[in-house]
Amino acid sequence: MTKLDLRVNIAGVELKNPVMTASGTFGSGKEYGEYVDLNRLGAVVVKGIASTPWKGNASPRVAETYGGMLNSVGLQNPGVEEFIKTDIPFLRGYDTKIIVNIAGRTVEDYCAVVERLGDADVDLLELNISCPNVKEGGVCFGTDPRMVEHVVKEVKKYAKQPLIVKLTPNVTDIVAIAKAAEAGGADSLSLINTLLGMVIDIHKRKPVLANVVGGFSGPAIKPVAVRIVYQVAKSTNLPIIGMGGIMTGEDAIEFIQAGATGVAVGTANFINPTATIDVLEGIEGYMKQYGEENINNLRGIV
Amino acid sequence: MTKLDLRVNIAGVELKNPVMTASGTFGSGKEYGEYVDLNRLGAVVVKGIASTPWKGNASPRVAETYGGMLNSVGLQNPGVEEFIKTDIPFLRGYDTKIIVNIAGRTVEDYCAVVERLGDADVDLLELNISCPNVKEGGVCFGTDPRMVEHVVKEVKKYAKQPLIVKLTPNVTDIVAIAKAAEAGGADSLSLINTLLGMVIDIHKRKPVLANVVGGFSGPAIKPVAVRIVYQVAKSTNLPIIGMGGIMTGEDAIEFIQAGATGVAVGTANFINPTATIDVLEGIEGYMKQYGEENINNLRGIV
Amino acid sequence: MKKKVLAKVLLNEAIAPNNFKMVISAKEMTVDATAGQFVNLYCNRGELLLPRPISICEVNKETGEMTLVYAVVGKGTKELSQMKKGETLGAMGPLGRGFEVSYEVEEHLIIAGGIGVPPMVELVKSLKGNITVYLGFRSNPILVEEFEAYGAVVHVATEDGSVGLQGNVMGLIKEHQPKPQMIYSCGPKPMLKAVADWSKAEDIPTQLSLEERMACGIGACLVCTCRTKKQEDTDWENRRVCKDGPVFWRDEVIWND
Amino acid sequence: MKKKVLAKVLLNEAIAPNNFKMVISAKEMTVDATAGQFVNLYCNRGELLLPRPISICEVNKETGEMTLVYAVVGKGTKELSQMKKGETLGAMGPLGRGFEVSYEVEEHLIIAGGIGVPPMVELVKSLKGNITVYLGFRSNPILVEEFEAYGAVVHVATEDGSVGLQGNVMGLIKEHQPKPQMIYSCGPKPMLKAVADWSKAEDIPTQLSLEERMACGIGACLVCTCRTKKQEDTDWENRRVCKDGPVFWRDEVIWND
Ligand SMILES: Cc1cc2nc3c(=O)[nH]c(=O)nc-3n(C[C@H](O)[C@H](O)[C@H](O)COP(=O)(O)OP(=O)(O)OC[C@H]3O[C@@H](n4cnc5c(N)ncnc54)[C@H](O)[C@@H]3O)c2cc1C
Ligand SMILES: Cc1cc2nc3c(=O)[nH]c(=O)nc-3n(C[C@H](O)[C@H](O)[C@H](O)COP(=O)(O)OP(=O)(O)OC[C@H]3O[C@@H](n4cnc5c(N)ncnc54)[C@H](O)[C@@H]3O)c2cc1C
Ligand SMILES: Cc1cc2nc3c(=O)[nH]c(=O)nc-3n(C[C@H](O)[C@H](O)[C@H](O)COP(=O)(O)O)c2cc1C
Ligand SMILES: Cc1cc2nc3c(=O)[nH]c(=O)nc-3n(C[C@H](O)[C@H](O)[C@H](O)COP(=O)(O)O)c2cc1C
Ligand code: FES
Ligand code: FES
Repeated sequence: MTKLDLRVNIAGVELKNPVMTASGTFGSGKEYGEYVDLNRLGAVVVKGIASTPWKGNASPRVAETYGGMLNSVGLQNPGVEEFIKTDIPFLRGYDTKIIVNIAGRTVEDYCAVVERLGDADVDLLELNISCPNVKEGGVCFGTDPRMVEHVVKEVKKYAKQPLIVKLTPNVTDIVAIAKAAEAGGADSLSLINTLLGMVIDIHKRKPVLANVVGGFSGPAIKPVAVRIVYQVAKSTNLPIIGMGGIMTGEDAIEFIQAGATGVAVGTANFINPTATIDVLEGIEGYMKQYGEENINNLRGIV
Repeated sequence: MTKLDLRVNIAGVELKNPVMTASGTFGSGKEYGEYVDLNRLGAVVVKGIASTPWKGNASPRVAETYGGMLNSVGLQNPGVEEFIKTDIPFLRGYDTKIIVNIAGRTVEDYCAVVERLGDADVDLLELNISCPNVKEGGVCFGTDPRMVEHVVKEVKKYAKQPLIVKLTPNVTDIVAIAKAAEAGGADSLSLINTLLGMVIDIHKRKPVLANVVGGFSGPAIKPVAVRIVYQVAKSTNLPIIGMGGIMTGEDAIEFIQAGATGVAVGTANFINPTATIDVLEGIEGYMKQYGEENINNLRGIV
Repeated sequence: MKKKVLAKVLLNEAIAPNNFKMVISAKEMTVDATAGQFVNLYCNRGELLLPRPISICEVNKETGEMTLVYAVVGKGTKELSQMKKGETLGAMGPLGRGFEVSYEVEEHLIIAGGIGVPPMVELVKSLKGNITVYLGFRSNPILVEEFEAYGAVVHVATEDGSVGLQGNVMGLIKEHQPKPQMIYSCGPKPMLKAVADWSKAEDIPTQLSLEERMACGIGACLVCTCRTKKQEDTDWENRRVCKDGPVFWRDEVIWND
Repeated sequence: MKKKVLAKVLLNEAIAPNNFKMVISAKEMTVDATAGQFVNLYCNRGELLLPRPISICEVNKETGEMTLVYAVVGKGTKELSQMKKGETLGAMGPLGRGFEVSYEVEEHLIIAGGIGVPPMVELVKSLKGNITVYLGFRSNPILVEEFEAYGAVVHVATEDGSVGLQGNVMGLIKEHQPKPQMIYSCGPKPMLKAVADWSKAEDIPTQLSLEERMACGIGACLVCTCRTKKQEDTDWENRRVCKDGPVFWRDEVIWND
């Protein structure tokens, strides 16, 4: 059998394979770099970066759930300057693409980060619009099509790299949101960010998370994520990075068959530090089993 | 220690304890009646009943997921006449409350069932507004506050029994929907119906469900359900029946502490046919452990 | 009250590649068990919630033992295959409507394929008269000796021709031209359909055991339905494979794909 | 490359009500291990995903064995307590920053409470000089003989007065009026806070081992942070208990509840 071709193209950027890290679960790669060869990853998606350092929420910031977890990190990050100084040089030491996840509390915040990254050596930008919009009473940017189109359009004005927009699943009509992002000029979509959940410690009679509610991730949420990738793939033309509960190569294949071009591994890293590589090898195993030579032939075949 | 008091009041109807069955998971009680003493349940919530018999969707109608399941039964039911003839007499043989879950494709459908049940010997009605509204292009009744207020208001005109409205979690702003139901005249809310999910069989390269997407239930979804019960309890005055992934008494206590008056056990029945009784005994165990004599004192204390 | 029980594993061993025989001890489950019924087996893993329906292969009401034969096809059956003697697993049954057994019938024909073969062992034990069994497999036959031990005449077909006739059960029918009074069949859908078409043409009463994905297993959730019709009806209805079946009369079944 | 390994359980037994000692064999994990570091243990249940951080109680680099002592407080530790000799479990480590050990210090005081006691055993083994250990328990003391065997002078307090002083470690401090050069402490937050207040008043350098809920355990996910400050700073920052700790200097820690 000839060599497997796992290359995928996200908005003009070619990745050696579809496997990436999900933002916020992999730091900027340094820590997991002690457990996996970062050269083997299609891309490293770094934690959310804001224009200035953010301290994030109080602890506890994590709660375990049945087959999943909640987090309320609150986008703690060292700010874009520190990121440019420390993390880009580190990652450029590896043969992998760099995708910068961007956090903001206002449209201006987002634009500031994107502008600052204009001459930085990174490959793609991922706009996390699950953040609360402080100017609109804290309602999440990603829940209103008009707000989505507006923020994407503004950010695009400053973006020198292709722009991935990462959507929240906590909406009535994900297709309307995806189309709004497309209309705003998004080059690609990341699906999905975390669901909104809560866990109560019935013995202490209070929420486990200091922040009360948190973002729900892990294998428990996979059916929601697959459904959203499928719906959006059928109704927009943008390349999709699929995520939400990917633990194995088979899970990744499920997202690809649903319509995803790339796949990101998040919570699974915490359970298995080599999850990214195991997912990659699982994808290869599936392709060999069915004699598929090109990963792109599996995309959206459902 | 004095006797535990587990009685709860849902919209004027007193239940001997808060434990009910989740609609659609317990038939009309006949089958599980061979495994559990129905006299011990606070109420039996029967499967969704429509004005005429519905055949439901094609099979396969079930898919297993990590810590949960999808179903696409599509509200198969024998219609309200058959229900009145067969199921009410059966259930009235037991000392438990009867709650009738109501399905419809139009506002008129719902009203017809409710009107027909006017002189039937049932205790409460549960309006399932997760059904697609055929007159509005199939968009789910429960996803738009105006539609919710309208359908509840219309149905209330015919309702002789108190009306519980059961909400879908697949919305951007559950509080707005809950308030709309309250404004329409709902006497109580059931939270939550299933999430929307999908599973692909990567070997057959097609969705597992004949219907492609299905309703996602089971312990995997509990953090979403608890979050919704908590949010709605903080923002409306209606008694809430909480459900979504309840497997044990501790899970039920979590919903009660989040603000639920009653709790319903669904998917857990499939894994453990005595789940309802085990949940009841688990609640009693918790109360004994902490010397709580009245279940109502635990409600909403988070 | 009926209940889910903890059954003890007495034996669990491979009888062919990927095929396992498990013997469990669970007196309550054997009392009313009849051929064609099934049991629910529960996996000991938190992420695999739903029960796995497995047909009763043999039941011994005196010892309270039940034999189950299963193929490893996914996570749940893999988990089952790793259980060891002495361990316990959750189980519930017997469930469903089994084969109808009439002592007036003297010539029986059993036609089974693949993992539809196991329930036919208990069926052979409960029938009186002359029993012929046609078995189809992809490759490695299972349970042939059991059928013979209980007095049936067995013919085997394998797709790769490694044992018996090369081909499938329809080939056996062609070869032997049987004229039974009653047919019992279990196996993959295309096989059932072919058997049904042939037996209808021959006008022989036929019982078919169907398979569908399940949740409750006891008739409460309606996820396991198949399309059926009453003998004379024009309209059809969705009936529960777990409760109204798994065994249906041929003329009840509507083949919709 | 570092990695998660499959560790073999050599021993797993109750040493007090609800308290278990587990000895695992996992050579790779012992090589660099130091006192105050921890390991991640993974439960063999699909619904319990996150690792359980457990302190290293003792490590034997020659045999590749590691001793862990844990209390059963929830589902994960319950699962761990049911593991049997010979079984394997996923484990990763050593993780985090342990206690700083200086050979210039001659008078050491270790103050630990409850399930904060285990990591102090390995600490005693790695210190030189005179070591005094104050241990507080609700009721049943654990590991006292181990401390004594490694040459420490041990004083015990129990809340119910069943063993040693009735009260807590602060009572032991009051009674003995210690004047050490270095303090090491691990245990419940109120205890740590009390120790910190006292040692600050006495101006004795103090290392505290903190606890926080974790996910990755290696510093990548930022869920395990605690508020800290740099010696002279007015502002504070959230630092990772799993990577920057679990051991911090007293003056780094900000007590925010
Ligand atoms: C009435 C009945 C009797 C059966 N008797 C036998 C038997 O005696 N021996 C045997 O090997 N198999 C039998 N089967 C099929 C057996 O139930 C499935 O092979 C098994 O459930 C697969 O589980 P899994 O976890 O390995 O597969 P997975 O694909 O991982 O299972 C995922 C889900 O799909 C369900 N599922 C998958 N395949 C089937 C199937 N073919 N039929 C029903 N549900 C399925 C599972 O129960 C589970 O809920 C029977 C099925 C039915 C309905
Ligand atoms: C650095 C460190 C070292 C530790 N060393 C020990 C030790 O040597 N012996 C010992 O008995 N315990 C120790 N603990 C506490 C131990 O990690 C928890 O008791 C254990 O994780 C509880 O798991 P569970 O599943 O039984 O409880 P559950 O409450 O069911 O766990 C649910 C989730 O919360 C987390 N969690 C619950 N309690 C704690 C806690 N106190 N600290 C951190 N996470 C928690 C669990 O890891 C899990 O993710 C240590 C904790 C840390 C952070
Ligand atoms: C601890 C943690 C932190 C996260 N931080 C971010 C973030 O900074 N930006 C972002 O867009 N998504 C963030 N996410 C969401 C993930 O990138 C991913 O979308 C989600 O977890 C679903 O994938 P998973 O189930 O594989 O984890 C975070 C998730 C976790 C668990
Ligand atoms: C097989 C199945 C059928 C259902 N049918 C109905 C129904 O007819 N009407 C309704 O309101 N909810 C229906 N539901 C939703 C449940 O009542 C419940 O809201 C949901 O399953 C969440 O609870 P659980 O996680 O405990 O199952 C059904 C759920 C399942 C699993
Ligand atoms: S599986 Fe529930 S009705 Fe058949
Ligand atoms: S647990 Fe992930 S950073 Fe500490």
